Amino acid sequence: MALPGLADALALGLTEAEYAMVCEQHGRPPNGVELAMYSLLWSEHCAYKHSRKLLRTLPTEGPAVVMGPGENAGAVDIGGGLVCAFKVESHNHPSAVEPFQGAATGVGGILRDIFAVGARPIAVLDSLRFGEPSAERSRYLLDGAVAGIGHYGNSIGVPTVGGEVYFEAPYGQSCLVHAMALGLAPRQRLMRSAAAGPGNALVLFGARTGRDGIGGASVLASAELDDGAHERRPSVQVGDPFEESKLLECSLELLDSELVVSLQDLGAAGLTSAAGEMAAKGEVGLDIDIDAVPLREDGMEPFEVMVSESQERMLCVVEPDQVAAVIECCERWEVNGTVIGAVTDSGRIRLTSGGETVGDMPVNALVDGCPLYDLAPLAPTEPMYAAPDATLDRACAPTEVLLALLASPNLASRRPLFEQYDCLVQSRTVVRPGESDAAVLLVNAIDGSGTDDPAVDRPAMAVSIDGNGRRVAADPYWGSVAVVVECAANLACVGAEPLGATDNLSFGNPEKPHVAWQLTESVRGLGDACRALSVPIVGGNVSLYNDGPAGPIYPTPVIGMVGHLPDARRAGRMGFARAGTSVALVGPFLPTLGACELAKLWGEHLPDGLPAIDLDLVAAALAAVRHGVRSGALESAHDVAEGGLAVALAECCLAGGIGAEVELPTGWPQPVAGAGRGDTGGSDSGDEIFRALFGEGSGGFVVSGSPAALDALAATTPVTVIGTVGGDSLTIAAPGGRIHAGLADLTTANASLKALFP
Amino acid sequence: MRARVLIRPKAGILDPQGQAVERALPALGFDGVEHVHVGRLVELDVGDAGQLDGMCQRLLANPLIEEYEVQLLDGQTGTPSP
Amino acid sequence: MRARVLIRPKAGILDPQGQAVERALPALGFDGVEHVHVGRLVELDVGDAGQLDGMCQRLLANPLIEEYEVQLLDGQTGTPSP
Amino acid sequence: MKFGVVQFPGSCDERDAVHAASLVGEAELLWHADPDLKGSDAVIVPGGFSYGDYLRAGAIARFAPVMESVIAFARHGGLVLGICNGFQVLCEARLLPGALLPNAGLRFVCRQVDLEVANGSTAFTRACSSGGADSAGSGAQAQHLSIPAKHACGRYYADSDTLSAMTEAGQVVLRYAPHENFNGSVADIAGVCNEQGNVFGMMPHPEHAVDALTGSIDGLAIFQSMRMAAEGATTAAESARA
Ligand SMILES: Nc1ncnc2c1ncn2[C@@H]1O[C@H](COP(=O)(O)OP(=O)(O)O)[C@@H](O)[C@H]1O
Ligand SMILES: [Mg+2]
Repeated sequence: MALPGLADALALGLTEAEYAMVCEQHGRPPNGVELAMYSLLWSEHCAYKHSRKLLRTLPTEGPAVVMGPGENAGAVDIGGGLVCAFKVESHNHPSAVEPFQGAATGVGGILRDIFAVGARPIAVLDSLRFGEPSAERSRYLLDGAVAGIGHYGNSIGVPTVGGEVYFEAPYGQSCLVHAMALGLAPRQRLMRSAAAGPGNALVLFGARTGRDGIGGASVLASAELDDGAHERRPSVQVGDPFEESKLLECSLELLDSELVVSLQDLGAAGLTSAAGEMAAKGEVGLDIDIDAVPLREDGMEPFEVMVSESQERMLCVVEPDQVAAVIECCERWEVNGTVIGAVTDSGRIRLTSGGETVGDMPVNALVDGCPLYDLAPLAPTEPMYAAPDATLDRACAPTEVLLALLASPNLASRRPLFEQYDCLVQSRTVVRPGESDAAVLLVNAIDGSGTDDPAVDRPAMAVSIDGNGRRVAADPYWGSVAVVVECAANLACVGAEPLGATDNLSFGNPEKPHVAWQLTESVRGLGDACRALSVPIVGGNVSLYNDGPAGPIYPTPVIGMVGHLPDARRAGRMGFARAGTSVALVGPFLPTLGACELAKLWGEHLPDGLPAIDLDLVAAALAAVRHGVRSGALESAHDVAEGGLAVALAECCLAGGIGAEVELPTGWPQPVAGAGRGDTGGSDSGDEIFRALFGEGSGGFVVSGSPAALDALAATTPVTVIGTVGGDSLTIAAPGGRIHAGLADLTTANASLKALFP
Repeated sequence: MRARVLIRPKAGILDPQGQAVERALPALGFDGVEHVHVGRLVELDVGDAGQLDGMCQRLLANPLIEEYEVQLLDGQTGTPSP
Repeated sequence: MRARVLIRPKAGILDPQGQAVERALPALGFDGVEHVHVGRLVELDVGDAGQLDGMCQRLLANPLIEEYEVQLLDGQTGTPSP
Repeated sequence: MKFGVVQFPGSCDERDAVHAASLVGEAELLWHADPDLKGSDAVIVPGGFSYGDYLRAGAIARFAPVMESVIAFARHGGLVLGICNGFQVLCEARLLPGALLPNAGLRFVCRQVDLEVANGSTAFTRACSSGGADSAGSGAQAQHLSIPAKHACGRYYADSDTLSAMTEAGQVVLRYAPHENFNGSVADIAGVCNEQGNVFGMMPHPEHAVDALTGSIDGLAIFQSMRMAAEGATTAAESARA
């Protein structure tokens, strides 16, 4: 093959300047294999060239943090000698092409990140964004993605315990599929990925390598092989959860037996990225014999082997006298294990094939040579997004509005989706999907800590994943703050104290000034909120260039937060529990109509900004609710989120299977200061009743309990007793309007998504 | 007219089912088996055979990862669906 | 020798996959489709074609719920299952 | 009393089964490639996706070396419980009549289901009425168990002759309560035993229902029943020997 040049580099996604830098750092123009590898490691996906500087501003330290960003997954200490590792990642582009396999391999990928650090995965969560379900394509993507997540998670025996789904027109052409996973490990099993020890062997184990995901690099194929071979370079990767389940057990057994020096999964950019990262982190070199890599297909070229994204593979570094034991462990699990190279002190990655050197690159240039770019943010002066189509008449009365909201795609019950996920395997799920705002998972004796004794405290983990692109689109800074607040609120509702968070940033093209502005403001908001609530970010992922023909997606930061509960027997539920208990609205909740779900149904434009959030007041409310739940004083707790107070009350009724009678006090809610900010089209006084019932904002909770318990909360956060649990209908009397609906009607309205899964 | 559609994983696409079967057969005493692929079989009565390709493209197969082959079974008709 | 095994649900056993396809087709504008059945297709290279029936009986099909048909892909046609 | 829990590549619920069984006796994993049952008094073939459920659920697992021993153990009257994938494996191995087909709705479904104990005198259900489960109703009525089910391939099928023979012989052990049969199983069947009554398969997961904190404890009765049966059998054998 002729030496590739600038044209090839451009075809592979490098810029002219980047290609020049590659040539300079490499010392000569790279050959085909080398160029393929540079182009991958210098891509946005691997090099984070448009986001790394921003990510550095996020808080990453905290008392519980054991491993921060930079490893395959972050980890926090949960006591008892155990750590919890977790991470969220997106698989947006593959899912838009083939939703089932895209989502399935997304789950497979995030699980590998968890067991690569030595943790046994205990839960998966998913966060999905599609266009409106009225479009056939959205339904197809939704159906495929949900089935794919279920297929992978169910088959591998990790429960899928939570998630979120939103439908918004800007995701119509670029859907988002995020998967989060968490796992537990005894602290001493925690593993890093830095290669070490020149002379040690490099062992590749797991599935054979095929031509998966080579698509983009196929410009490098040698001409004579290219006839017909193009067809054989599928861009769709097929997940094999069975292979991964063996890989998982094999990896953990290798770690338990202390047979490996370091471990790394193969994800995007396959062997190139895995080897590059391991070498760079360990400041060593690697010699790789490409011919040793077990192949699924004949006639693969060296560059194909190096860039293949075949799933279900891992790479580890092993001391020479342990190699036999490692291979034996692989055989026991019916997993291929092959020595493909060795660690060197050369600081270079050297590739051989057919007895010849086919690539030789300085690790520094390959992994860290890519320039990092500054963004050029510019706030837009015109609305970036079209107003949604109106689906609800403004003349509808409050009861009708409530039913319409409960039936709207963003608020309808997710049961038809999550019933396709095994949420129970591993027997640790205390709070199942639909029962509360966060999932609660027991830490059991089998994990090396905890207890199975029902009579004593049962420590548990709580986890939630959240994002609200529409609100972030309205105000990238405060919308992102609100995402962190909501996630923390969800943990508070089950009584958990946050230990750390992971974030995924899905945005449009960062080279566009308005997208750069969204990204910059959003990361600033995430950072400020995490600092204010003392939640360090220990890992995450960035997905840029999510643009459709109609423009960028809504800016979508997604936060996954993990917390700890000393005793799962006290885990909070959102459903009203007992007739006669009092209902209260708790926290510094000040609703507005801007960017709320009702405004969407009315077809309103997004407002230009959302009201500020007082994070100190929010933190006090979170602590009060958390304490109320943990102490057993509160019988239910639920945060006020999409759909506002009325929807939150309805959800408490539905989850508890019992009604409530509520009366909102006159004078509530207070007028919004600085009118216009965050409100829809000025303050039409006719809108006040809708603002009270359906307006949205951060920091509000609906709780139930005894009057004394509610009183006790009032010492640290605002508490307004608004009603009583009981009956089989929900009544909300408010100055200027009234809602009355039977539980059966609420249930029917809320079940509207069933129709999407015939 | 009775038609049969054979749907199989495209060449180069991972076929975990085929792999699993291939690995299982020797243990049952069946040796020398290779290149096992598992796919789907759809049999149906169509009024207009010209529609079959469209059906495969849009519903029966996933052209991104599967290839299909249509066979017309002259003279035969299907057994009724229960 | 290349062989193909067609495996289909036995007559009389509910075939929800076939029904789902039958229901979905009209919505895509394909009319007049009936008696749809969805089964499995296994294709493999065997050294000894005499082993195929045993493979089907023991592994590839479950004779309780499925019937199978073996086709040798050398111009020979298949043998229906018992 | 010792339970052996089979572990195939791709099993998922084997640790849960070990934990559940260990609440009523000893429990140990049995590796698929090793035919040694390690002196188990009862064998559990657990849930999950053995060999990925590729081809047909349970089709490949039934040929694992350990299964030859399990089959022999069953033929000699040993107690064998198959849960979900284990039920599928036992049907494929012909230790149980019938087969499990894809759910009528074609989707994987995970939900808590209400089961009726149709035969409460088997070796697997005799504790259901004796207060092991807190849902025990009045003596005359069918006992109910609240247990989670989660599968994509749980539609029980047997031809009508087999079915009437089974019903006659009391082999239909568990049924989905009215409106609970989400997978389309014939005659609402959720669990069946063989003619001899020593092999039992059920689609719902009793091993996930042994801790009030994670949902219910109704599944415990299945394991308690097995213990009672195993100990009864030992006692009978001992007295016969004496
Ligand atoms: N948005 C983010 N916030 C915090 N950390 C991030 C973010 N994006 C990426 N990271 C960190 O950067 C490192 C590289 O990420 P990535 O390339 O996605 O890893 P992997 O290939 O293992 O999935 C990881 O440690 C990841 O946690
Ligand atoms: Mg990784």
